[in-house]
Amino acid sequence: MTSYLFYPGCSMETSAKAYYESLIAVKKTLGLDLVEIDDWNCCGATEYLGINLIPAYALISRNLALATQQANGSRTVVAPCSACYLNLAKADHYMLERPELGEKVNLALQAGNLFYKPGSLEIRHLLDILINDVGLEEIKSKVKKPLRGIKVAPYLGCMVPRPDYKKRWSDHEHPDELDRLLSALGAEAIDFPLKTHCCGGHMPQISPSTAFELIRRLLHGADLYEADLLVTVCPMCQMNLDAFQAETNRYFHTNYKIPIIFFTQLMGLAFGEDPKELGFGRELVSTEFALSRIGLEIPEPDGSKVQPKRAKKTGLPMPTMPADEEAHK
Amino acid sequence: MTNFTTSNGNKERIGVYVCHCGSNIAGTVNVEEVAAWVRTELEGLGVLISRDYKFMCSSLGQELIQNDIKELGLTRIVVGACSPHLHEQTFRTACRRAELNPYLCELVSIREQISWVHTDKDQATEKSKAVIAGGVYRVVHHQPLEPLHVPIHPATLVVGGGIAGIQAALELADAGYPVYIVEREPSIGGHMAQFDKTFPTLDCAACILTPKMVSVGSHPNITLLTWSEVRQVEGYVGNFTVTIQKKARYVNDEFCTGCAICQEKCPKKVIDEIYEAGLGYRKAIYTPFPQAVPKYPVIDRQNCIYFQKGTCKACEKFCPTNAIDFTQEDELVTVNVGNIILATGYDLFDARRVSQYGYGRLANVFTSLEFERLSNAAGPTNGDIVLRDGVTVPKTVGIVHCVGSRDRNFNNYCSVICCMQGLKFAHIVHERTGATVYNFYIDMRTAYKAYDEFYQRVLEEGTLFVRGKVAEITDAARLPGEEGKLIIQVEDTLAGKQRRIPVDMVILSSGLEPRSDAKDLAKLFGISCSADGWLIEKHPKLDPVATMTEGIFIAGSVQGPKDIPTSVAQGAAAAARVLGRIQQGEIAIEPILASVDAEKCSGCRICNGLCPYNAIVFHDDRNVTEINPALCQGCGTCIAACPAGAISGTGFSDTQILAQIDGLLLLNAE
Amino acid sequence: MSINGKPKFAMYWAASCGGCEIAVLNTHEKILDIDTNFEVVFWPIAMDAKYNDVKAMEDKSILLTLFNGGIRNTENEEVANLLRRKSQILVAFGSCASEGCIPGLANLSSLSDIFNASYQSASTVNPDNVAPKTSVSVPEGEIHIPAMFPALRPLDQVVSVDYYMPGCPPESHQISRVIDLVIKVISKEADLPPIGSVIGAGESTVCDECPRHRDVKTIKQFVRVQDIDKINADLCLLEQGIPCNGPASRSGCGALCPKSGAQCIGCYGPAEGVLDFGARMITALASVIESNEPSEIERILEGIPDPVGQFYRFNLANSLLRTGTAAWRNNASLKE
Amino acid sequence: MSDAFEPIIIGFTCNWCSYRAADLAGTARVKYPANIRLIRLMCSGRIDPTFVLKAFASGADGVLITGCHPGECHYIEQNYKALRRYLLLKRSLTQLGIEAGRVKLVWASAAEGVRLADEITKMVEQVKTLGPLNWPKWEGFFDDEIHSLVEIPEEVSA
Repeated sequence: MTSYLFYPGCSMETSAKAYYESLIAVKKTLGLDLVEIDDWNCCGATEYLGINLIPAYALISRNLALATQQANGSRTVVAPCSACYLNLAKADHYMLERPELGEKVNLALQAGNLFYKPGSLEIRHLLDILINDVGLEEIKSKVKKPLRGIKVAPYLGCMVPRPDYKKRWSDHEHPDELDRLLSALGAEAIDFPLKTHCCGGHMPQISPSTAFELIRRLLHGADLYEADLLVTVCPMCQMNLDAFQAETNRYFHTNYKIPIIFFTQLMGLAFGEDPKELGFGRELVSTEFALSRIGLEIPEPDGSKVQPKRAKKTGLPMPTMPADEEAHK
Repeated sequence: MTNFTTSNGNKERIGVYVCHCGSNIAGTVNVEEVAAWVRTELEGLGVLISRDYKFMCSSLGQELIQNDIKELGLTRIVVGACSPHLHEQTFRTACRRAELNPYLCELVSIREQISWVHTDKDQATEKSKAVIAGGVYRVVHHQPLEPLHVPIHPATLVVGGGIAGIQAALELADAGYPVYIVEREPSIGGHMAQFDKTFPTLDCAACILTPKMVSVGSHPNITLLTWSEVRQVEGYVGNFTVTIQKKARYVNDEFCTGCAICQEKCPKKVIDEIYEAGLGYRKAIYTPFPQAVPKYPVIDRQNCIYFQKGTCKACEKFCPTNAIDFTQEDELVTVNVGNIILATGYDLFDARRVSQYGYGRLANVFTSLEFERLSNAAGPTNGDIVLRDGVTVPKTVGIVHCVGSRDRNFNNYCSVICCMQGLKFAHIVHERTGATVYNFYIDMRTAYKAYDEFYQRVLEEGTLFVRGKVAEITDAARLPGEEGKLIIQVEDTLAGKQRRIPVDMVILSSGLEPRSDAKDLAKLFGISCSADGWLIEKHPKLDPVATMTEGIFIAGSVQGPKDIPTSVAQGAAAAARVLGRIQQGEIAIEPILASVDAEKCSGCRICNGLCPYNAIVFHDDRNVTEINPALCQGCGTCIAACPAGAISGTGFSDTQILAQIDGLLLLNAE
Repeated sequence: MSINGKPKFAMYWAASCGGCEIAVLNTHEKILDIDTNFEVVFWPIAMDAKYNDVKAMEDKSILLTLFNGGIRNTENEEVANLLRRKSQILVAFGSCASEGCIPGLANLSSLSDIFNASYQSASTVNPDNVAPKTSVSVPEGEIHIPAMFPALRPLDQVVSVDYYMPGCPPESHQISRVIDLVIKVISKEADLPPIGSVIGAGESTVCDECPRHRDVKTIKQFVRVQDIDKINADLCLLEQGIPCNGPASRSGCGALCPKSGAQCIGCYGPAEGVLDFGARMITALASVIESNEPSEIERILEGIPDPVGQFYRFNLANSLLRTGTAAWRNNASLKE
Repeated sequence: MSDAFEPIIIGFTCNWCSYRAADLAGTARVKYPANIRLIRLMCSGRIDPTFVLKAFASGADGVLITGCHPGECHYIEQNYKALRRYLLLKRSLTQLGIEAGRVKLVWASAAEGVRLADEITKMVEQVKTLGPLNWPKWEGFFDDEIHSLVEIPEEVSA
């Protein structure tokens, strides 16, 4: 039972309730002790750092200061939301790299007699903990209902793999962590080339047309590879792709219907939890049809859509990738 | 207090010469004042004559020294001039001509290390006095020495059977001297054997390479050790003893006729990662390519069914001359050679490291070596240029230059050959498929003979050149017409806009990298390699094929990225240097050696582990250490380490250095 | 020659601990040979002769003088000059006279530090803060005591020395051999070795006489003898990580310490022709450290917390530097 | 001569790289202070701590030890021994009161003339701040100064 300092972030209570509920369900099964940092505050999401640097970093590192005070033997702060994870990681990284910034922030924190020594905490995303600490073998052993039959587009978004200060992810453009998790759950992860492309972030408020184009590309990519649903690790990505899917369809006269859910919801399903407790139904684009496919044989594609040339077994051999080379050894 | 009377009781008779070097020295150092100061201040040491002269290295300058030696019976000479690396030999020869042992002469640098690097005239003059005083204090303790004459063994070892190694071996063998070639792969030929055409002449690589390979294979003076690796090198210039591991081929080369029936009958097919660059297959028993030299196949133990499961033996059954011999063992062969030429070539940059180009993930992204095999008539597709599915002929092809080169994330240097290679591919694709060809480059480097003309020709053939570094290659279609294609995202710096160019096939013109085991190779042969792994030449401009270690030469892309003509030229150059050595018959080595005084040595063995050349030997019976003068390279580490002060060294003895320190600090003694 | 025809013998002790005197006594019956062959004219510890008696002698009248102890104050220097004038053969007897030995370690401190430590520190009850003065007037008259030099010097830095006998103290079997030699010289059966040479010691270093087995050295750590629970009886101590000065210390003592499981600390001084003992040990130990990584080498070197104590315990005063900067940079006390 | 303190630095170079770097600095006319005086040895492994102690004892204010970069030694690995000796020697010197800044080890390849010149300039500046070491010339150090303070009383010298 390893325990972590848990930073939930605001969206877990509002727009990403499904993420929170499914995380609670999954947490029990995997034996993760997530001790919430008491009196944590908003992390400034993607906007505040762009508006006013020192107050933004002070706001963020207040959470880190609280976490160090409350250290329950663990030095790791877990953030499920990509934006919170990146902001916490940025605060820790730049306070260390630019001592004068660190001093100013700590000066601000003194008002609440708090202090944060940069580098004293490890800041990691939930997916990183599941893959590297819990481990795929452990997750696979907990799967009761393998999700055979559905094709899932794994979508990581841009904040988790980049800038990746501590070099935790396998690649900065095409990381395979989420793919491996999905196949551990029995689902088929499509080879989704846009897995780390931008979802628009806060663009829907500033310039909707730009946001719609970015969202259309992701939906088109998922639809092209016949994904039944798209799985994400970040409340902001989920909201953009789900909430603005209808408007994007109106804007481009398309009719994509791709459910956008959190990877923890799928994990809950695979662990045999009741969909109600996993936040299913909260999404705007219904997952009802997609979920019904779990367990069915995959029908032969009717070929209506243009199939991308997949490498058939015949023809010239593909070069082996480093991951497979390890498997060979 | 070091007293200055030397072994023969009276003072030495010293001549000091301060050179003007035109104005190079005299411009910043008051040479007359220095000469005068030496005459008065250092007279007590035995300085009889102290001159300053315009050009000491000129014949007149040398005659000055010779005459003084004869007339004044000088026993020591100190010259304040340029650098020992330049004219030490000149002044030593002058001394020898005047029957004074050349090692009793000391050249003190007052140009490179004073006049050229200091501006204040007074300081420069003061420092010149001090540095010459250091030289005089030192030279008093010099001992007459004779250079060691070491016979040169006429045989030569060439490591690496690529085009550079082949050229060197042929030059030496044709000159009548024995050559050993050691090649790691089953056949010589190196990377060039994999190519289809060569730029700029579009010669077929095999057509111009195989004749040289055949003459190597049949040359009476060349012993070919393929499927072998050097395990140990001992000795020094003129007398290297090299231990080579000949891996078992499991084919008896007396009986094998090279008919290749065994390769047909062998049931086990494996991807050929080396020769076919992972694009083609070979059998468990194989020769890399039909024109292999030597023609005898080898059995790859990891994949041979007999060696893995103990069954099959198809090759043995069908071999007409039963040349197959599963009982063969690896063999250690020792050869004695006088010189060694390293020509072990390069590794291709691993394009998988550039994840945004998608090699290894996107099927139709190929590397340059893969395309060489694709376009080669003896290749997996018999020369048909097709996509990864082995069927479809591409309509549009994108060729990306500078993959992994001129890139801070990977290799800073330019790999010299990727531009011309990219142009060659463009021509071949155009000629064979009529496809539209895009070349993405940042600078078109076509520097050598007939290279730029080739570039003009490829331009006129209608190749579309986009000047810009490719940002990403993706199969995520975004605009209509992009489905099912590879989209090349690039900023066209000439058109000044971002472009998304859909193509069917991408060829990555990857750069060259040092061999992954370059550092071990350098350690094995006792030479040094740069941080990233290219072997270091004696002088980048004036001595590119020699190394700092006497008797070891380098040729080809082991020294740095280069094209075939330069590799061939370097192969021949290295051979010429070796021939020069062999002709001399012997070589004079600087007599800088260490030796142990058996009386003083207590057998503490502190020094025993300090010599990388194994020159330090411990005699258990006499409890005393001894240094083998033949192996000692004169680094002096053991001299400095000996706790009992029992090891002394010629040329750089303790007394000489300590005296030099006194001399250097003389001026500040008052 | 003395009245009874026997050559004169003298022994004096300057800045030393007296151990050399006891070592002479330690030659057991050999002491009698001295008595039979020599007339002891001046030996402060053994007999009651005064400086004036020595001053009254003719120059060069003493055949053999064994002078132990370094020159620390003006009296030592005075007597050294006196005995040089009066003696034919002046032997720097023992490590103090030859290279400064333990008293020489005081060269690391300045006079003011030494006086503070002796007179003002907790080790002395000195309520009215008396400071040493070279002369003081008392009712009876003016009293003088010798002045301290800023640093201790071995004998040969003050007067010319004929022979050196290393060792702290010199081993008794070596003293006996020297005495026999001098006796033979008197009876013309042998002649003196060249002036300035070292007598009563070997040509090589302690390892030559050490019975322990030695192999190629690869040192991973330095430890103290007491940190090793079981010392290998016949393996070289250095190879067990114990910083032994044997390799650089002159032979002659018969490797007494290494034989009994303790590292050699170098009391027989440097080998023949060596300028700086410490430098030889620094390069010997450092060269065989098995690491090329600076931080790891530093960690291994932590095993030698006191380099000067380890490398210059006996010969700081005779090393190239001879002192620490503290010794002469602020020797204010001499000025007042 | 300006009265500002001009330190004397003794520099030990290795024949294969740092000496050639000094030559290269010359041919490239790269300027650096004249306070340093170089000694050429075959390898940094030849540097005996005795040389460094001798330099300080004979009047040097600083000593700069240079050699090939680790892994690039002409004799393969002898510069590592120079590194080991330097680290132990430095500890001994600091204990003898010689400031750490007076002795330094710098790696310079044959191509790094400019870098060597910078290192020399940095070393000279650093020793300037430390001021003169002026280790005593022991000959005569004890003669006059002491005697003048103490007159030898009659009865001792009679």
